[in-house]
This record gives sequence, C-alpha cells and structure tokens, in this order.
Amino acid sequence: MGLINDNPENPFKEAIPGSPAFITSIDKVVNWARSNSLWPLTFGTSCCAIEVMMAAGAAHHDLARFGAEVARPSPRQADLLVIAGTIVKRMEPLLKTLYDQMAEPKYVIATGACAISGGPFIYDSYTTIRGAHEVIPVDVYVPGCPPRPEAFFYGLLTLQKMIIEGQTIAKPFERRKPVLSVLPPRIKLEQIRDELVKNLTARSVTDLNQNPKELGL
Amino acid sequence: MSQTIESFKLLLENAFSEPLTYLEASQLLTIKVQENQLFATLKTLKETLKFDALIDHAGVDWPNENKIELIYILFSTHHNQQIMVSADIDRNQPTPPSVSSLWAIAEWQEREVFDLLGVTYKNHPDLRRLFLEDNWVGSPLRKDYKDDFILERPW
Amino acid sequence: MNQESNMSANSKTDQSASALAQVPIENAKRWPDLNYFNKIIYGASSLAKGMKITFGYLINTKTVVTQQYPENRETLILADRVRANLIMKHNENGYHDCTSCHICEGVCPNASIHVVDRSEPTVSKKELGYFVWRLDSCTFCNLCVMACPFSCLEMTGQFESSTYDQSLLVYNLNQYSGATQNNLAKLADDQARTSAIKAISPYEGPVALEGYHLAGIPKEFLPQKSDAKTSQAREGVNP
Amino acid sequence: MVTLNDRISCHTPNQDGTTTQEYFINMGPQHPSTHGVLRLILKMDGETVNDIIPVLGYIHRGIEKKAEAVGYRQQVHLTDRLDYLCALMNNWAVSAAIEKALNLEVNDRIQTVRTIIAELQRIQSHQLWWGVFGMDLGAFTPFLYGFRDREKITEIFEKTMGARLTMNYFQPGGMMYDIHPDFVKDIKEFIKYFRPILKEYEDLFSGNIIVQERLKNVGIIDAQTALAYGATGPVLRASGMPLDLRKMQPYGAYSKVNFTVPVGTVGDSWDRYQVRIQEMYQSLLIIEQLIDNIPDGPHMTMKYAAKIKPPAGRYYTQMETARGIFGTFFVSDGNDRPYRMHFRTPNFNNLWSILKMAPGGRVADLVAILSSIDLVVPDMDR
Amino acid sequence: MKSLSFYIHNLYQNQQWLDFILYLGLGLILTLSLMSVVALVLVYAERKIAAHFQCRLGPMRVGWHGTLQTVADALKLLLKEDLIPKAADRFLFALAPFLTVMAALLSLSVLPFSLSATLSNMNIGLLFLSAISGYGVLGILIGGWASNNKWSLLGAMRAGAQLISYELSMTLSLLSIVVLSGSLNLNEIIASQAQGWWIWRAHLVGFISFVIYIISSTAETNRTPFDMAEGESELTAGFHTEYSGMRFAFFFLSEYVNLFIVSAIGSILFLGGWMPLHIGEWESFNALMDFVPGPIWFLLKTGALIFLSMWFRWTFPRLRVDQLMRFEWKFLLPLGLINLFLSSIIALGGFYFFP
Repeated sequence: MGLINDNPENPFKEAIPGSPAFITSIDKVVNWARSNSLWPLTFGTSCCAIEVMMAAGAAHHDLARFGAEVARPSPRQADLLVIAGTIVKRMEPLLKTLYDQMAEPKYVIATGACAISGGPFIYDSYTTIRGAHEVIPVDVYVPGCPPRPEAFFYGLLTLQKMIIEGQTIAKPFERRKPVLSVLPPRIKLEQIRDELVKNLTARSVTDLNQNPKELGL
Repeated sequence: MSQTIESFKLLLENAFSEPLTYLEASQLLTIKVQENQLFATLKTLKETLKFDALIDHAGVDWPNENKIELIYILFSTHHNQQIMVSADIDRNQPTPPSVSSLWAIAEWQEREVFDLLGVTYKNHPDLRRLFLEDNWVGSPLRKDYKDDFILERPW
Repeated sequence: MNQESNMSANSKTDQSASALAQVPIENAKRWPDLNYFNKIIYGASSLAKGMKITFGYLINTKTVVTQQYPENRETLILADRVRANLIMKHNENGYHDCTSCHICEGVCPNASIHVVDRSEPTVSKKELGYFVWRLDSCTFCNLCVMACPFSCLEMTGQFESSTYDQSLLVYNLNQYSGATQNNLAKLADDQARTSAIKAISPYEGPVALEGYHLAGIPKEFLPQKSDAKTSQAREGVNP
Repeated sequence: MVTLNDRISCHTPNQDGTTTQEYFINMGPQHPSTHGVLRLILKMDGETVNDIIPVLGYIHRGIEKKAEAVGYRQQVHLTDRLDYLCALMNNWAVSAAIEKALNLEVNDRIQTVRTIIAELQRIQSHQLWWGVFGMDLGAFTPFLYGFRDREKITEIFEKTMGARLTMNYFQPGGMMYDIHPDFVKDIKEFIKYFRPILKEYEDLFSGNIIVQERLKNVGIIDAQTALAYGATGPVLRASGMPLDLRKMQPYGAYSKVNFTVPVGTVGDSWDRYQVRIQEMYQSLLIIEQLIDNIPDGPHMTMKYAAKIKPPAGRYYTQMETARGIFGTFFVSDGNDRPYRMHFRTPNFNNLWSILKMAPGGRVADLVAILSSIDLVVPDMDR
Repeated sequence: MKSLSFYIHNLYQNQQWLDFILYLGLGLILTLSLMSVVALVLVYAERKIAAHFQCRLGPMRVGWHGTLQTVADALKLLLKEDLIPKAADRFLFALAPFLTVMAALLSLSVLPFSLSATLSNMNIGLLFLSAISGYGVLGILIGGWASNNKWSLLGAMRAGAQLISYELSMTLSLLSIVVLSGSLNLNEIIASQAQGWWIWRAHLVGFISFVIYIISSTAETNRTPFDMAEGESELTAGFHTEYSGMRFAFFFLSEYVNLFIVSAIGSILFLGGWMPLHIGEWESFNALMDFVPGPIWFLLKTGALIFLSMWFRWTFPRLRVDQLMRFEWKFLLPLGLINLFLSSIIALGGFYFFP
C-alpha cells in the first residue's frame, strides 16, 4: 500500500457514500485550507502525549511541516483534538467538554491502544473508558502503544484525506469517511469489499449532533 | 556505611519497652503491631530511632481473615535502614489512627488507602477520596469489590 | 519572594553521624547574586550569549535534523527490532508453524491474542483455526513473540495502520487454518496438503469486524470458550 | 489542624490587617503547564497564589487492581505506563523485586548493561525535563534542543529494544534481547556529542539573566520539610539532603563506579534545576566508566513460558529513578499472580511539597516550581 | 499624493467630494490589503525562521516550502465557527477584536514607505502613532473582560499594566529623537537623517534610545520575553482564550501588523526609514546608495528589526510579571529620562556628527 496522498487514481474514490457531485470546487478550496491547517489542542493524558504531541513536534520529526505546529492551549482555537492517552471515568465529562468547546470544524484522532480500546486496561480496570469513541466521535484511529511519530503523521495524512474527500460546506455537520481508500496493511481490497461495504456505509456517516453511542459505534 | 541488621535490631529493641514481634514472611525487617499500639510505635520509631521518612503506606485486604493489613515502610536517612511496620485492623470498621501529624506525606498516602480500601483514619485533617469521584461506591482494591463496569478477561 | 533563608545550615545539622554524611556530594553551581549595575552588564552579556547560539543554528543549515516522513518513505530505514505490527511467519510455500498451543494467549497481558482451534482437525490432533490479533489493544510488549516455543510470531516495523474504523484493527494472522508445515510435510502430495487446509482472509474468523465487542459490554458476543474467572473474592492465604 | 473548610475561605487577612477578597481559579486538567491532567485549584489574591488544592485522579487507571489480575512477568509492561519517562528504570525495579523474591542472582553482564541503560535513561529523562522546563518558562527553543538530543538516545534504545518509549525490556531474570552490536559504539558517540551540548544548554539557558531571575529564591523548601512531605530524588537533593539510593543502598553496578551526588544549597527552583543538570554530567561519567568493560554472559536466565511463582511473603524493593525513589511492594500468596501489588511512585510523593513551595509566589512562579519538580501525572495517579 | 489636511481644505473650498471619497476608499483598500499581506508574510517568516532557529524545517508541504501555509491558515480561520460563550458580554466580546485591528489599521495609514508613498503625511505623525498604539490595548482589555473567563481577565490586566508602563519609556525614547530632529512629522524626521542615521549620528544617545525603543516595543507587541498577556504556559491563551475563528484571527493579525508597525517606526526614527545609508559629506558613497530605491531601504530596515524581534522571541524565556514592572520602572524609565536629558544637550549644542 502506498501513501495516501500519492495515490490519486484510487479505484474506490466513488466509494464515499453520496452522490458523485458531492465535492464542489468551492469545497475543494475550503477542504484544502482545512486539511492543511490542523492546529492541535495541547492535550495529552499519558505516554502517547510524549510521542505524539512532543516528539512528533520536535526537530527530528517536525509536525510543522504539515502546518500543524501551532498548538493552541485553548480549545476554542484548535481544530484537532488528539486523544493521546488513557481516558478514565473521571476524565470523561471533561473530554466531552473540551470537545464541545472546540469550534467547528473539529477533528478527533485517537492515538494509541488506550484511546482506541482501553489498551492495557481493557480488562480488570474499574475506571478506564474502553476507547475514546465511547465519549466523543473519533475520526481516525492510530494504533500503537504509543505510535511512533511517523505513525502519527500517517494518521494525520489519513485525516487530511478524509477532510479533502469527505466534507462539504453545504452539510457542515456531516462527515463522510472514505473507508475503503485507507486500508490497514496486508489487507487487499477484494478481500473485504463485499463484507465491508454493507457494514460500513451506514457507519461512515457521523452525525455530530447525535450521541455516538446510539450509532452503535 | 550502615549498621548490620543484627546491631540495628538491638538498637530497635532498646528503644521499646515491650518485646517486638517480627513478621517472618517478609523481605524487609518487619514489626507486627496491634492497632492500639500503632501510633505509639510509629512515634517512637520516628522520634527515638530517627525514621524521618515515611516512604510508603499501603493496605492489603484479607477478606477470609476479615482484616485489613496496613503496611508502613519507613526509611531512616540517619541509619540508612529500612523497616516495615505491619498492623492488622478490623475489616468492617477500619479506624486506625492517622499518622499525618508525624509525617506530612501520610495525609495523602492515607487518603489513597481510604480511597481504594475504605480505611477511615481517625484524626485525619482532610479525609476525602483522592483518585475517584466523591460519589464513588465501594473500595476498588478490596477483594470482594464488585463493579459492573469491570470486564473480566475472556480467556 | 525575597525571603532570606539559612536552611542550608539547618539541613546539615546532625548529619555528621548519619549515613548521609558518607555520600560524596558536590554542590549545585550557583551564579552569584549581583548588584544593580553588574546585573545589567551580566544580563546583557548572557542574553547576547544565548542569541549567539540560536543564530549559529539559524545560519548553519547543516544543523537541521528533520527527517521528512511521507517524502522519505522509500529511504526510511527502521531498526530491525522495531515492534509495530505482529505477523505470523509463513515459509515460502505459505505454511506456518503454529501448533495452536495457546501459550501466547496466556502471556498476553490484555488478551489481545485469541487463538481458536480448528473444530475438525485433519492432520494433527490440534490445529490452528484462527489466530485473532487485536491491533487496537495490543501494547507491543513482545511477550508473545518471546514465549512462542516454535518462534512462529514476529514483530515487524510496519507502522502505517491508521484507519477510520476501529473494527478494521482486528486481524487474522494465519493465512490458512490447518496443521503446521512439519505435519503437512508428512502428507503425500500437494493435493493432499491443499485439501487438508482451508485458506482464510485476514478478516474472517469468529470475531471478524466485531473486535469492538470483544472489549464491549455485551457478554453474548464473547466467544463460547470464555471460562472467565468468577468475580468472587480471591482466597488469599496470609503468609 | 487546618481543614479543607478553612482553606476554602476566601478572606485570609493580609499582613496589615486588611481583608481582600480572594478568588479561586482552576488550573487544569487541560492546561499546558500541568504536563498532563493534573488539576490544581488555586486560591489567588490578584496574581499571588495563596493556597493550592491539588485534585488528582484524572488518569487513575487502577493499575494496582489490574496488576492483581496478571502474572508476574506481565507486571513489567504495566510499569512502562507509570512513569513513562523512566520506563526502563521502572522495569528494572519490578524485575529486581521479582528476582529478589525468587532468590535469583543475575550475572554481571545483566547488571552492567542495566546500569548503563538506566543512566542513559536518566539523561534522556532530564533532557526532556530541560526542554519542557524551558517551554514552561516561555522559551520554546530549549524544548526543541532538548528533544533533538533526546532523539539520539531514543535511537540507541530503539536499536536495542525495538521501542521508543514503552520498552518492556528488562525482564525478571535478565533482558529481553542482548544488546545491539552497535550499542557500545553508539553510546560512545553520544557521549562525545553530548558533553559540548550540555555546555551549550548552560550558555543558552542556565546563564540567562531571565532564567536566573525567575528561579533564584523561588519556591524554597528545606530538606526536613521536603522529606516529611515525601519528596525524594532531585527535589530532595536540591534542598541539601544527599539521599541517593545509588550511593546509600547500591544496586546494579553502582558500587563499582565513582560518582558524586549533586546537592543544592538553598532549596529553591534554581537548585532543583542545577541539580538535574549536574546529574547529567554524573550519568555521563558513570556510563563512561562502565561502557568499556561489559562482562560476557547470557542476557536471560529464565524461560519465558515458565510461570513465576515467588514464595509467599511480602516483598519491597526500591530504586532511584530520575524523579526519586520508585518502590515495588507486593504480597505473594504462592500463586502465579501477586496477591497485592503496590507501587511507591516518586511523583505522587513529590507533588505535595508544592504546598510548601508555591504559596506566596505568583502564577508564573507556580509554573516554574511545578516544572522544577518534574511531574509525570500518570505516575502520580497510577 | 497630497496630504490629508490639504484635501480637507480643498473639500470646503472646491467641493471635491468625489475625489475625497475616492481617496478614502483607495486608502482603505490599500491599507487593508497591505495589512493582510504583511500579516501573511510575517506569520510565514516567523514560522520558518523559528524552525531554523530550532534545527527543523518549518512548513514544507503546502506549496513550495510551505509558502501557502499561512494562506491556508487564514482561509481556515475565516471559515471556522465563531463561538461566543454564553456568559460573555456579547457586544463587547464582538467589539474587542475590531478595536485592536482598527488601531493597527490607523497606524499603518501614516507610515511613509517613501517620500511620495505616504497615505497621510501628518505633521504630528509621531504623536498620532503613539496615541494610537496606546489605544490598541483597549481591545485587549475589553476582550479579556468580556470573555468572562478568569484566565482571560488575568491576561488582560497584565496586558493593561504592561502596555501602559512600557508606553512611557517608549515615548521617552521617541522624544529624544524628536528633540534631535526637531519635528513630529515622520517624513521630516527621515529627512533630518540625510547626513546619517540617528542610531549612530548622536553618539551613544541615539543608540541607547534605540535599545530602549526595541525593548519597549517588544513589550508593546506582547512578544516573548514580554508576552505576559498570552503567556501560554501560565494563562492558557491569555486574553484571547475564549476567542475562536475570525475574531481570534483578528487578534492574531493585529499582533503581526503591530510588529510590523513598531519595527517600521523604529526604522524610521533610528535607521532613517526610506533614506538610503548616507554618511555625512561622502558624496560619491551617498550617490551610490541612492541607486537603491527608498521603499526597498524602508522594507529592508523594517525587516531587520522584525528579525531582531523574532530572534528575541525564539531565544529568551518569559519574564515574571513583577520583574517586568521592576525592569520598566527601575531601569528603563530612569535610563530614558537621563537619555532624554543628554539628547537635549546634544541637540542644543549640535554635538552630533555632521551637524
């Protein structure tokens, strides 16, 4: 699998749910601006924050290349919420508040095992929330414990792809995920096309006004 | 640099009027004390034997013996010696004395034990839950703690 | 905040006989407190010193250490022990060595590995059905790789696994259900071998696409094999 | 005895007898200078911080409960997630505790390599602290320089251990892998590279008049108070008490090497800063003494598949990490899982001395003090 | 282009309304576009320069070497949702960013880019500038107060105290140049430097007031080491904690326009503005320097001062709020007063080079 951005002729481009004229030319400009100016919120709960927020922003990897080094300490000005670390019961309402305080359009990346599924603390822990998607809608999952900075960059590219292909200013609260255009390693399109399309079409439209739990995410 | 264990034991026994009970099944030198002797023993250890640091304080739940074991790990920078004090308290009404007047750090270490094991210390200045919300029910580190939220490992 | 303190003297009291006195110490360096005019001169020179250092980095472009990840993907070489993705080793003919012994399942700290036996083994007594690995909860502790008695697991450096959907992070690692390569070698010909195994896809299996429910609450989604510990008080014997 | 009710009263009389209305302000859990999800409720009078009420638990994951459910070998990977900046030292502390419980002597090679790696990690942790310290004081550049040099150690670690942050490398009975063939060469190169850089750190940041003004005579605490408030590690040593377990209860290969323990003379933020800087020099010295003569021997003395069952009893082992004493207390009932596992974490105990350091200072002082204590919040909450 | 007063005079005399409106409209458009271009370029420059101070590359992926990065940022900020907290004072909350931007806009209109390219050649230009720069803090104060957030209020109060204090020493350093040049008109001040720039021509006095000006202008623009009002690690985001979208963009923009303005004033007063590098009676050297047109000189000098400010920002840590005040009242202000006294003596006696 090549890099997301290096693959313009993706055979599954129309796999984004919706009409072919989903993206207009105004959308292209807007999405270009939005995808290239993802200012993250300075927020990290545990180990992943070191790798994803700090080491990725540091000189050796340099998040600034993506234009994402303007880390905003205030959620009002941030576009990107990187959930870097475990979310526990006590943090749950605060995470929800942080998300609500962010101005639209806002994007969420869950990095690391803890934020995706609870990681080491899925079982036998009395406080750990099993995945940040139980609290707020998550756009991109970056697995790793913690993910390398490069893996986070790949997640960022994945998110950029979603913004470029899946958003329109006509429907600002709707987000469409080009599920099939980013596949995990070792997975071939043919292998999962049939079983995925029917499962994921319904799931890929995230209505942000809706409680994520109701969607069965 | 430091005395041997034997000479230190001698020093220890001289400081107390009553004979000490040692706990054998322990790696550190461990004194076993009754609940009513706990504060006095720790006070002597601090003031006479210069155990100036309360390194750690924890509790162990023993449900089938109906008791909670309190562990105090003390360190003396003067003697470069470490000692563990173990005290068994009643599990249903755990009301040991607070030692926060001896070591300030005990205030928060005891709050942690209160939070996770439900031990209510007497004379504690500010006994609140430390890690969990105030409306939390139960003490998670007790062995019979039940919580629907906890998932058991499936295999 | 200008409280004068002589506690360095305090802290040294009655340490003469203590064990601390024998630790070789060095005092932390302290710049002297300066008067008004010296402070101005010292201050200006210290600021200039700092500016000199940063300017040196600005003009010397060789000091830039940035590696440009998406652009350098072709030349990016990771250390060979990097752990980012678990694979099951298959030899050049596509056979694996897994005997379905469940040791990796046991050492996995958070049950990220689930080994499912084949319900009707054909060659050996026990055969691997599905080797389910949850990338979404794996902590890459490497214990499964170290514990595998047949070293058929391996951690690779493939880190590009971001997805839009959590359920895409649950894989089957084995490419076929069936016996190990040694046991298959005992069979007569390729045709017999092919009939003894069943090819499966990475998403097939008892938990395909529903990895979330492994961690989720509904118990009916859990595999039947679950002999979960009852939540009774653990009987400890006080030593 | 000052209770919470007294502390939340907003009318502390001033020194001249007048009363001004104090107000509360909430710092954290999402605040750039609390380094994670620590929450501090500040009682302020204008810009002056009069009282601090720390609120913990925003990352309390119940590691001690989780530890009771997994075997002894799996404890090691949990300690990676406590103080992730000293992950290897935590690994070592737990592995050593289990080895002691099993009465297992590990060979000299393992001890020497563990010591070298622990000191390397101490440098790495202090580098990160230095960078973040600069950022908290408002200078962004030290953060980048600190991380640039930290990355060099991270690369050495990655070659040998395969992970960058949560290594899970030291195992009960040895190490997961043998050291990488390049290990010795890389470390020597790093030492050669890092000494002049340390000098540069001092020119850029330590000597800076603004840093001096910000740190000197701020947040003073004396040694006995700090010890009573649970502080260990550099925080305590900055107050003048040379409590360093590497010297007082030598473990690993520390008894074979010569080094000194930097201690402060005043106990202010500056001393806490300078003690760490000098500790980096000492760590370089220790590594230099050990790197040339790593003894031969196997890197692992136990089988992975074997279940570890220490004899029943109570065990306590402690070690000096970059932030203070990390202790492992566990009770075994002869089973393959610990009956009770408790970690004495340095950050939880270090935090409380801010109650003595910060009141009376400004918000900016509080930020500097917090940073000079060098807190890692997940280690605090466990 | 003729001066504003001339036009207003004509307005009454000749009824040239159309001309006047055309002039106003053109001026507004020019200033606005200049403002946005300045902000876009400066933000990009700052990010790139900061990156290279820190051994990294900075924006690389949007356009050639990230040149379109700030365009994307601006576009995104304009289209971002605009939140007003429920408890905020809605009117003042909305007003504050405009006040700040207005201050920057007004200052920009009097800057002489060359002898002819001056939008409004006021004869009290310097007084106008210092008056306007004092008014810019109003936006910050109102914004911090209206947000109904304690951190914002703290930041705004800090900004208020800081800006009022540093305004003093800034004005003192400007005054010494006014004394030396004998005019408040910016073009005349520049013309007075035909023999050489004030920074070196008036012995040490010019240099000292340059240093005072640089320090206090860094404080005026709220940049490290004086970024009390924002102080990320202390006050979350300071006075604009609650601002998002376009309103935040206005604060962001005015910060960089202010940086440009104070650097431009610095270059006008101390480095001769559009005046090429002239040294006394060296006719041939002066003639050589005159080949480079005035606006380029002006932008180069301004750019150098902006770079200096960025250099400060990416090298120094932040001062504490009381140290900031002590530095101003105990060091800068006395120094400024002494300097003003000395400059009066020099101006009276004509003791400077090439009188």
